[in-house]
Amino acid sequence: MLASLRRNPVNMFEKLLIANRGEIAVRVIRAAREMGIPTVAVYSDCDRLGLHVRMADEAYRLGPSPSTESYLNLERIIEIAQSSHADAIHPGYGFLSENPEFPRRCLAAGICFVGPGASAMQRMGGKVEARKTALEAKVPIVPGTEVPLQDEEQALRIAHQIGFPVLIKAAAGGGGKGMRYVETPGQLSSAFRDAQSEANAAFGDSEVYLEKYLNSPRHIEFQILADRYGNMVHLGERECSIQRRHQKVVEECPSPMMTDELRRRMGDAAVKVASACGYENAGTVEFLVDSENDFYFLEMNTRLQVEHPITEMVTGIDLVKEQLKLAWGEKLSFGQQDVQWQGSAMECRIYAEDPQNDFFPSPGRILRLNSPSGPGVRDDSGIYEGWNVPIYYDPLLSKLIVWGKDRNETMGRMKRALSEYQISGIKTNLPFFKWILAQEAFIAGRLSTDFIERHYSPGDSKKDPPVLQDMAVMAAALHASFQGPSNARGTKEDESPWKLRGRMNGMRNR
Amino acid sequence: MLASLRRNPVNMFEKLLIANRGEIAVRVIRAAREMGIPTVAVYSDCDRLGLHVRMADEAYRLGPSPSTESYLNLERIIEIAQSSHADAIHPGYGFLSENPEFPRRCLAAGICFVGPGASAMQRMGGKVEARKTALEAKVPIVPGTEVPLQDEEQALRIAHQIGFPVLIKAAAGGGGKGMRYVETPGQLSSAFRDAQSEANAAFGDSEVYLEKYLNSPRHIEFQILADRYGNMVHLGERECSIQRRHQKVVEECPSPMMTDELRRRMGDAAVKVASACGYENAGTVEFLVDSENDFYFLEMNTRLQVEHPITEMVTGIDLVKEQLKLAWGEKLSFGQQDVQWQGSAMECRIYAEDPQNDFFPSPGRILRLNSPSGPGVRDDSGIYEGWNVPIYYDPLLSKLIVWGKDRNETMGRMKRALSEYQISGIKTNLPFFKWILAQEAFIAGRLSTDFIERHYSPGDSKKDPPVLQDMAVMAAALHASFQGPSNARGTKEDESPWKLRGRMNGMRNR
Amino acid sequence: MTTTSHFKILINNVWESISIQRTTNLAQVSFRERQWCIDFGKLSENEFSLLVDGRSHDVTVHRLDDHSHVTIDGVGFDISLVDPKRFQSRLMRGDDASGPVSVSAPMPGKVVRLLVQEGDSVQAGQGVVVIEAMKMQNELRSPKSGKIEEVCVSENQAVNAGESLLVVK
Amino acid sequence: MTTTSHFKILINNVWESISIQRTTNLAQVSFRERQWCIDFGKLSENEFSLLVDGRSHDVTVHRLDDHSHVTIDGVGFDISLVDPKRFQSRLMRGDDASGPVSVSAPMPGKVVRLLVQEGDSVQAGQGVVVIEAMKMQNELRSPKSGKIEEVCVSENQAVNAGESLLVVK
Repeated sequence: MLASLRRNPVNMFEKLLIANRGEIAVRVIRAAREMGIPTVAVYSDCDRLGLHVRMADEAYRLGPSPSTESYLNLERIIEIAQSSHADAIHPGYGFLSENPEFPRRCLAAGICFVGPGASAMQRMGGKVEARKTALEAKVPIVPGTEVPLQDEEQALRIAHQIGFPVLIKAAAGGGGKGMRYVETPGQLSSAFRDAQSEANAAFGDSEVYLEKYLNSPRHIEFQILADRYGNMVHLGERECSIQRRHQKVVEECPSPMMTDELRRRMGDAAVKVASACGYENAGTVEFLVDSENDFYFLEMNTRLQVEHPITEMVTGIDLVKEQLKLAWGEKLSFGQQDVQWQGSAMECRIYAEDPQNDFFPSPGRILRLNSPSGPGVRDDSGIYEGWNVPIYYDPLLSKLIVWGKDRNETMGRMKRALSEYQISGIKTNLPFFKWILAQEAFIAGRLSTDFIERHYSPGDSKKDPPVLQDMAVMAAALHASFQGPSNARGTKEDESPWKLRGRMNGMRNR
Repeated sequence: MLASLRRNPVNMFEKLLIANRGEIAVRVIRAAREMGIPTVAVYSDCDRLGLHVRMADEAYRLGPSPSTESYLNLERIIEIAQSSHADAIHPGYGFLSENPEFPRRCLAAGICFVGPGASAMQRMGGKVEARKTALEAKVPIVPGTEVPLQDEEQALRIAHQIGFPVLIKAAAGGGGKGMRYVETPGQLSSAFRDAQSEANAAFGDSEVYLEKYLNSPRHIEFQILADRYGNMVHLGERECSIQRRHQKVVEECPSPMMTDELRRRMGDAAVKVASACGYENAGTVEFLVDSENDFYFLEMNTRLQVEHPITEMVTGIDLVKEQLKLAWGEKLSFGQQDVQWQGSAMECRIYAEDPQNDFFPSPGRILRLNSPSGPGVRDDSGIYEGWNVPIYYDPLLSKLIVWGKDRNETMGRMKRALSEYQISGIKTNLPFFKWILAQEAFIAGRLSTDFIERHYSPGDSKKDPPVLQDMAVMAAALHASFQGPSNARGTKEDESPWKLRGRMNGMRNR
Repeated sequence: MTTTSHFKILINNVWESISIQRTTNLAQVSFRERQWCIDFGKLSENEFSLLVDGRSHDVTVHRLDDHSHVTIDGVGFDISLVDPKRFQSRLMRGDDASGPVSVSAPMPGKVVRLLVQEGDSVQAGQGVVVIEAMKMQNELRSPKSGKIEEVCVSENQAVNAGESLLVVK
Repeated sequence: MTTTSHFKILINNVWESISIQRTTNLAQVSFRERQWCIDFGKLSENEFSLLVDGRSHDVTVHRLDDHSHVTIDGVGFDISLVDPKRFQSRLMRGDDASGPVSVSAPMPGKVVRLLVQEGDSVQAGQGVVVIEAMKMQNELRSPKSGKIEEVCVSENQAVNAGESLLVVK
């Protein structure tokens, strides 16, 4: 098969450009390489030595480091695709991935965009219109506005109608950016302005809308796959209730609350919503589920999700390869009844951030990296030892994904894998995951989107066993005994992160 | 569940000692850690900084580096288990794992041995007696001697009876050690002596026997699991036909030649052989399969196999955890009808050896290590960057295992993973695997134990694309341009492997 | 060859003494009226494998001046460690936090919103300024209770890493 | 800042010239009557990321004296590279393999069997001695055709790394 593939190259793309960076660019390169498709990376100045540049077959410069001048520069990306003879572009997630102009420009340039068409993207990508589409498809939605908010007064009026607390959300949003929780009328004004400004910075679009805030809901989403011939399947749910700053940090499937019957109903609803706009390729329909197990359409993400690997682990389906085959024009090679779920999977998103200091970002050089491996462990990483995590982008370093035959094995394996993961030089949220996995509520599967707010306080991820502290003290002395007097040393590489730490003291509240 | 496990520690071992080193010790530590069992590592002098020592909860010195004074020192191992209060010992593979004295001494010391009982081990571990057992269980065996050989004359006589070519094999053997291929009567004498000497060095037992050499057979083995209550299942086959120096280097499952019907028949035969000796815990029954798909019992390995992970990948069953549960006295938690096989898995054994020079071992310091990861990739490794591969033991560095939904995806993924694997400072057989995966016969699944002898010549794994050579030359110049004059440098770490290389020139035949 | 070293270590605001006598793979440590015997191996300049009473610990140490950051079995510790000579001069210099303290930008970014004005009273831990960096808005807090002595920046201003944003007295 | 260097490189038994003019991230290389422009980044002392005409290559280089071992995209190359000064002295010294060559032990082990005796004629590549190391028996071969001038060891003898086992003339 492989040999014949090579002899008959016309049955797949000749070259794929990945319009993204970090772990997702690496993920797409891996899928393409496994299919024998050469890859083109693009990079900003600070990403010249990024892992995706090192791993791709070709790499071309986009521009300066700020994303507006690089990964958001659509013209430049199309230009590079053309000059490098790439006949397809994968957008990854974030950046331009949900901008309908992207598929439109690709179409005009004769390049295949690996994702939905512009019209479906426009309709589902705009959160407000997506809510309308869901309503029309008779899928319940969270109460709120069906049009973008004009101004603060309108926001306040509607908030009073549907009742506090409410959420203000970016119409173009995703990933928790441009989202604000408003508990009382007095908080609305500043939240409205912050959300607008963050939305503008993240998506170049300051439109926001308003939704009722459900009390301790679960976030449960469904992966769908659709070909251009009207065939569509769902690949089951992912529960993403564990969030900090409205951004997912732990995801798992199956959801501990799911039943076969509810999965069938929610899966049907997801397919209905996606069908309503003629959706094609991979997408995700997000729902909130309340304590009565009633579900509400939240939004649709018209691209690959960060957390797609857990679905891959339980279904055995490589979603990126499916995306490429669907974009090439292949028919879905399986039907809904062929989709089987085996065991349980969980993902932890490893961020460069300080869990003891409000998850504040912590960029800098990675001095030492030990990644976990072994049975059931997958590390989708965008970093390497020596890499300097830049300040310009989302601080996601890698995704640690594990599979187990049931949730109990998965949790034990995740704890084991976390204990093997070592990243030094920058702060990460690794200790935070160890804390989560020790919580009774988490172990029992009692999850909700306010789990962290309800259960976590900054000191929690830092409980030092006293004997370990003694060991640490002795290790420090042992290390010092190998050096000269303490003022005679300090290499350049050592300095940068620690100086930064020093400067951050003003922000600490230990 | 986890929480209740913690509250009720009496339902599993209190502490597990692993009487082994390298990747398999790490593998067992991982399983134990996932189950919440504290671990004890043991080490020889050159393994003080071994990965298994670093990863275990506790670690104790066995003795000097030679295995006879460390990993084969049964008394010392029992002593450490007792003083560290370990209530179970996992033997791994190799070393003492198939020595019936080991379970016997454990029993006497009140420690649980994670493996079969001494009598089953004795009966199946001795290759000659195992053949008798198989015959009694009405399972066909390869023609040959049913008693150990007395001397060369007897060997020659029997070889003439069953016809050349023949194999001389260590009665206590395994892993290709103490095995010699004899094509003509003239070769028999030196092969007989070499096999005896190697058997003695490897197993402390110089007994050898003789088997007819089948022409281009496949090596297909079945994994079995048995509890102490008479329940036994097989977990399907592994094809291990790709061998160099009679040692497996690539394994996969399912076998490309397997049918459901043959799997059922061979699986039944495997269970019959193991039942015949009252086998308990995990074991493997090996067969040779000839071109007519007739199969012959070869031997039984009364321990965990190196290649066990591929079975784990397709069944979802963690074999080490099952071993621990069975040793604890649990009943098998599933029956034969519950065993399902999903997709395809393949393993490459990464050795410190030179594929261009007869697979000659290449110990030394690992200067740079980049391990592959991402979808479907598992790396069971015993090394890390900076580790000095010792000269005293088997040169296995790690096992690269991949899973795919079918053999085609598995091969594409393996090639991708191999392209990511970088080990510098020592020679490895990584280029050799790239060669194997490019062979038409391999891609077509036409495997046999003489595959490498038939298809491989040393230059094959070293085809340099000319443009890459130009790049390499320019890279060398670029690197040199950052240094002073060429005689002014050379760090200590750089030196050792390269000096060694220099000395090896006398052995090269390029 | 045996090397002997003495250090002062700050634990719960008390300076304690630690002395260490070592060869290349064994160390005798006196600390808190206890003797420890450590079997150690150097993995690299900043990494050690320790065996203490049979327990295995993997340790990474990064040191800058008097500050050592130790990661042991994945848990991080910040340790103040000085040699006795520097300890003397440090005691004489006197390190305390009663003077004005500035809140500075941890990385390049933009001031999104000022939450306080000059002259305001603040509590330790109270949010004082919101900056945007790495595509996230982050609230910086006052390191101590006191009065805002100076606000050095205005809203929407771009700031560099380390730049002083405001001063609390 | 621009640095210029010149080297001689041995390719297929011919010494060729290579010159390289570089800044900290761009190099102009003249080699085999071609000009190459390399966009490079240093990952560490011995590792580079290269972009040449858009193609991305990851390279590791370890150098000892005139010998550089280069791994590029996972493929290894042994390259002889000298600067012009050393090249002169090397030419004058004359390096050839017509004299006696010894077969030495690549690592500590035990001589299992001698396959030749003093005075035997051997072909290049012919097995001459079997040693056991890392639990495997390994046959060492003659590096050239000639006569066995000397056998320095006997069967069952333990040998150290680098120890001469026999000499072929």
